[in-house]
Amino acid sequence: MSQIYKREMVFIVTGVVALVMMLDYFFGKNIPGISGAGNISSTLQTWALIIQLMAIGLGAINLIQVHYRQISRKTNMAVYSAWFMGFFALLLLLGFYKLATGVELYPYTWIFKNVYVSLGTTLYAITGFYIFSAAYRAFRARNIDAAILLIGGIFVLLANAPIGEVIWGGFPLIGNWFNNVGQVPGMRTFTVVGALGLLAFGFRALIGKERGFYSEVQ
Amino acid sequence: MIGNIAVAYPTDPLAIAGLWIALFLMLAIYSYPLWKENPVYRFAEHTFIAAALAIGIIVNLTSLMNTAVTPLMSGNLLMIIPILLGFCMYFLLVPKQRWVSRYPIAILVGSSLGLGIASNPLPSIVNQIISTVTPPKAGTAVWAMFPGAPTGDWFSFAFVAIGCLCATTYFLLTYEHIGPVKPVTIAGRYFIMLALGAYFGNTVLFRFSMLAERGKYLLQVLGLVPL
Amino acid sequence: MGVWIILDTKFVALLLLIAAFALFYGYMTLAKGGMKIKARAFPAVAAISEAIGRAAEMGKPVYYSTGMGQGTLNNQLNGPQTLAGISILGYTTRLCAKSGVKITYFTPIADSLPLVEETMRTSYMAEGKPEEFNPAVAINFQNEQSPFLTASLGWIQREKPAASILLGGFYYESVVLGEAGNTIGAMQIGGTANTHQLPFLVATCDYTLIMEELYAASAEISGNPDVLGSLRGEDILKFFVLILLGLGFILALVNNNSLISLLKV
Amino acid sequence: MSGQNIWDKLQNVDRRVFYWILFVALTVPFLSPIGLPITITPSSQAFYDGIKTIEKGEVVVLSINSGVSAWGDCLPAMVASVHKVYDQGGKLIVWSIGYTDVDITWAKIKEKLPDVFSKWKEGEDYVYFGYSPPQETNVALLRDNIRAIYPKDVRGVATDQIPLMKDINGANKIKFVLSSDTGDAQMYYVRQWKNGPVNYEKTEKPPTVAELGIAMNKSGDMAYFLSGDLFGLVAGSRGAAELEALTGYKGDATITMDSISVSHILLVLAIILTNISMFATRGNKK
Repeated sequence: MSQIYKREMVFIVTGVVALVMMLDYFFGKNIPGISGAGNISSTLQTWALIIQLMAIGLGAINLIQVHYRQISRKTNMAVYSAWFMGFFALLLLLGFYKLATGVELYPYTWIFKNVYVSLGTTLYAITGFYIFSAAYRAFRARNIDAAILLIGGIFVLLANAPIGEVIWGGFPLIGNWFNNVGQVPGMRTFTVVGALGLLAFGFRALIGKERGFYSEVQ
Repeated sequence: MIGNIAVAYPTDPLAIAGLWIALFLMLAIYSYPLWKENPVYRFAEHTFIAAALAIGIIVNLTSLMNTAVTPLMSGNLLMIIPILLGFCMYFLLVPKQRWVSRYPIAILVGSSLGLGIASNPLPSIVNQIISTVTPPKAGTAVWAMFPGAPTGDWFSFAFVAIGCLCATTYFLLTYEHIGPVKPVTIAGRYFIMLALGAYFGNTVLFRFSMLAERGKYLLQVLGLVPL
Repeated sequence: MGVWIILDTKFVALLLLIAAFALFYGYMTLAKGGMKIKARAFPAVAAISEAIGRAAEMGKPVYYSTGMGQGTLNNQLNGPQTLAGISILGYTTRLCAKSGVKITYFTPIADSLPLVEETMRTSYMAEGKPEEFNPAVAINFQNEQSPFLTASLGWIQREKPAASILLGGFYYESVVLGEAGNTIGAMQIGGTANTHQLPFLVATCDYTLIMEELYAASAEISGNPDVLGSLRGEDILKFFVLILLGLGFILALVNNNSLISLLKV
Repeated sequence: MSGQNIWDKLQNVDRRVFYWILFVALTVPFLSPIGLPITITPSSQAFYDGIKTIEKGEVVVLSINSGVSAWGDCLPAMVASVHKVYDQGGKLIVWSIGYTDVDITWAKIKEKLPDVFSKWKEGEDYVYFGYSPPQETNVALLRDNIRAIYPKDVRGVATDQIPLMKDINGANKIKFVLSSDTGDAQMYYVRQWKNGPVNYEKTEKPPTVAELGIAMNKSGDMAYFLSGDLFGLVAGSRGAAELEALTGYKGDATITMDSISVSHILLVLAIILTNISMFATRGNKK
């Protein structure tokens, strides 16, 4: 009996919440109390919003645990984890000061403008390097599939780059046609097949056959 | 020269120091691909993870204050329920009481899955079918292979319709691709490869634009290019 | 709109949704009731046994990874892909145990480790060689993306694996690993449902599983009736889409818009 | 056979050589931008034709769903679009679905448009609400009840006191949504706002959505542009360069195009070379 509220009740709550969302979407304004500001679906969405906002702490605790373990075990990464803890604590204090008083101290602005922005754009762009070296050594037409992919890719590359038009008028014409029409059958089928896959995955999750979400549910 | 709204090079020493430290951090990160993995790279990477997490917490808490705590303080007592559910999430860390955290997750999963399932079929399936079978109107040869085709772009229309037919046949997963269906599925895979080729070309444009901006930043800090 | 239908003009989408749920539920029950539903044969899955044979001949190990997967199992987009990659890992490990080939699994996803260890241990036991499975060697965990990449590249250049298998929720590490395996001449099998990484896997791998094929292949291997049942349901819906597309194309040729106006109800 | 070891040498060239070549190829063109002419693609033209129809006082939402790390690809298009909304006399509501660093991006956009923001008054011509978490449920909530997520703007002024927001609390009063994405948050607006159950009076139409994000979205979203779910698709720095050409305000994207040209040519040569070497070495093995 005691297991009911640990598993079955959870699926019932998930199912009911999902059902309210579907009713709102399809029959929204015709069922009183479902749709519009302040009604059931809006309230549930507000609850979901607040739960998401509070969940950020879980990510923080998990990351701090990982780095604490590095320090306590004195691994070769321990010194970086110590720096992570120190810098994180400093920024959090500056942030709480802003939260409490509404005043953003200059170090807070300076760090975000110069440290966070630079590191973010730099780390995110690092893939450009790997694509270029892989092109030199690995992007080979070893079968018909890869051949079509590379030919299509080259035409789109030379359509996207302004110099393509200077070299030959055909590149923008064919390349832009690939971009506007040529890729549409493949991409459109990914969309349709992906949507059907989501319906199946969602259905299995709603009837409790998808165990990924609740980690421990057997 | 191309007119770009240039921001003047800062005079305040702290701002100039900021520019140079940002450049140092960039070169620290790129020392990994351009040279090899080294302590300076690891230091810069951990700095970013710490800064991103700190921003995340502060911004989420600010939003939480506005949407939940202030309304609760000013009399909207119903707000206590989502806040309590939010705290239940933390029972994930207590193995024996982990089931408590399943209720807030149920609301998150139920609401996002319910919304996704209900709202996906129309734009991602029905509208896609309608668009594929809508004949081109004369004169709208906007992306025609043959610009100015008088009767509308029938070549592209046939290409997309037949392409979708073949590619969807390719994605039949519990039926063998044998007999008359085989050539259709082979053609379907080629349509998919063409799409992945275009996707590859656009991904390269995205990655190189990002890296180009970083190159420009190097020149900007050195004062060779306006900020 | 007819008065008795109280819909906000989305009747066709609702009809499609109800039909989909009915088909999924029907075929899932049939599959559990013993109806034999099989996923079609994928060249990439057949290539796994060929790759293990090659590894045995050359006396070289096998590299296996399920990618970054956003660093956690219960990420809605990547969790299912990582789980699919792990079930195919079980199948691959069993083949390796049978022919005495060493396999090493690389991952930066901490919460997947218990499942991975359990999967690989079961495969070795199924071949009657539990003593050959040493998790300290067979599983290489690094807690972040760049240590994961550095460890993988170092191992690939040192061990020169005969085969490199990249199946799961991949991000930009697909380019790096694809290039590394390719330049040492390893036979590469890739697969993901992240469309943005598919071009790189197709360009660098000999065989690739595309989008839903990854889930179908893992369902076939794990024999999960729920997934196989819902896959058959999806296929029936795809037939329905094919009929609409074919009919619509012919009607468009004769400039008749009746189907389009029907679909816009 | 000397021919064969050239290709082997190409294979064994240290990968860092390629990295240095690429970085130099991307950086040098900024020293003296040439600015080659570019053709306008249909999806950028459609976006421009769309925002040209904004009349005086009509309200547009700019949803910044791309982070600081994607400035190279996303910032120029946002700057050009905000400039055009100002030219048309429109009003602007700005928020973000899921990016905690949106404050820095919005400050950068204002920094890039001094002539606009010296005349525009915050609270009357534009309002900035900032961050909300990255879930589709929040876009559905904003459809009917903006105040549920944004009871006040980033300055702390209550939404009810903001003149621009006097009679606006949902999607029914919005003309366009301009969504700048690295992910697929634009689809949240397509599903929940354009196709969602918005409670409209007869006179109102659901807002239409345009995508201003990264270049990869030109592939992911083209099917939705053709099916009419997106009225415009300005993808990546190339799309932004086209938009800058259309609006006449040359900016960062136009300058970046020269680096794109040089680097793309190098990449195409690289792919051709590695394939020639494959066929060459395969020829010898036979």
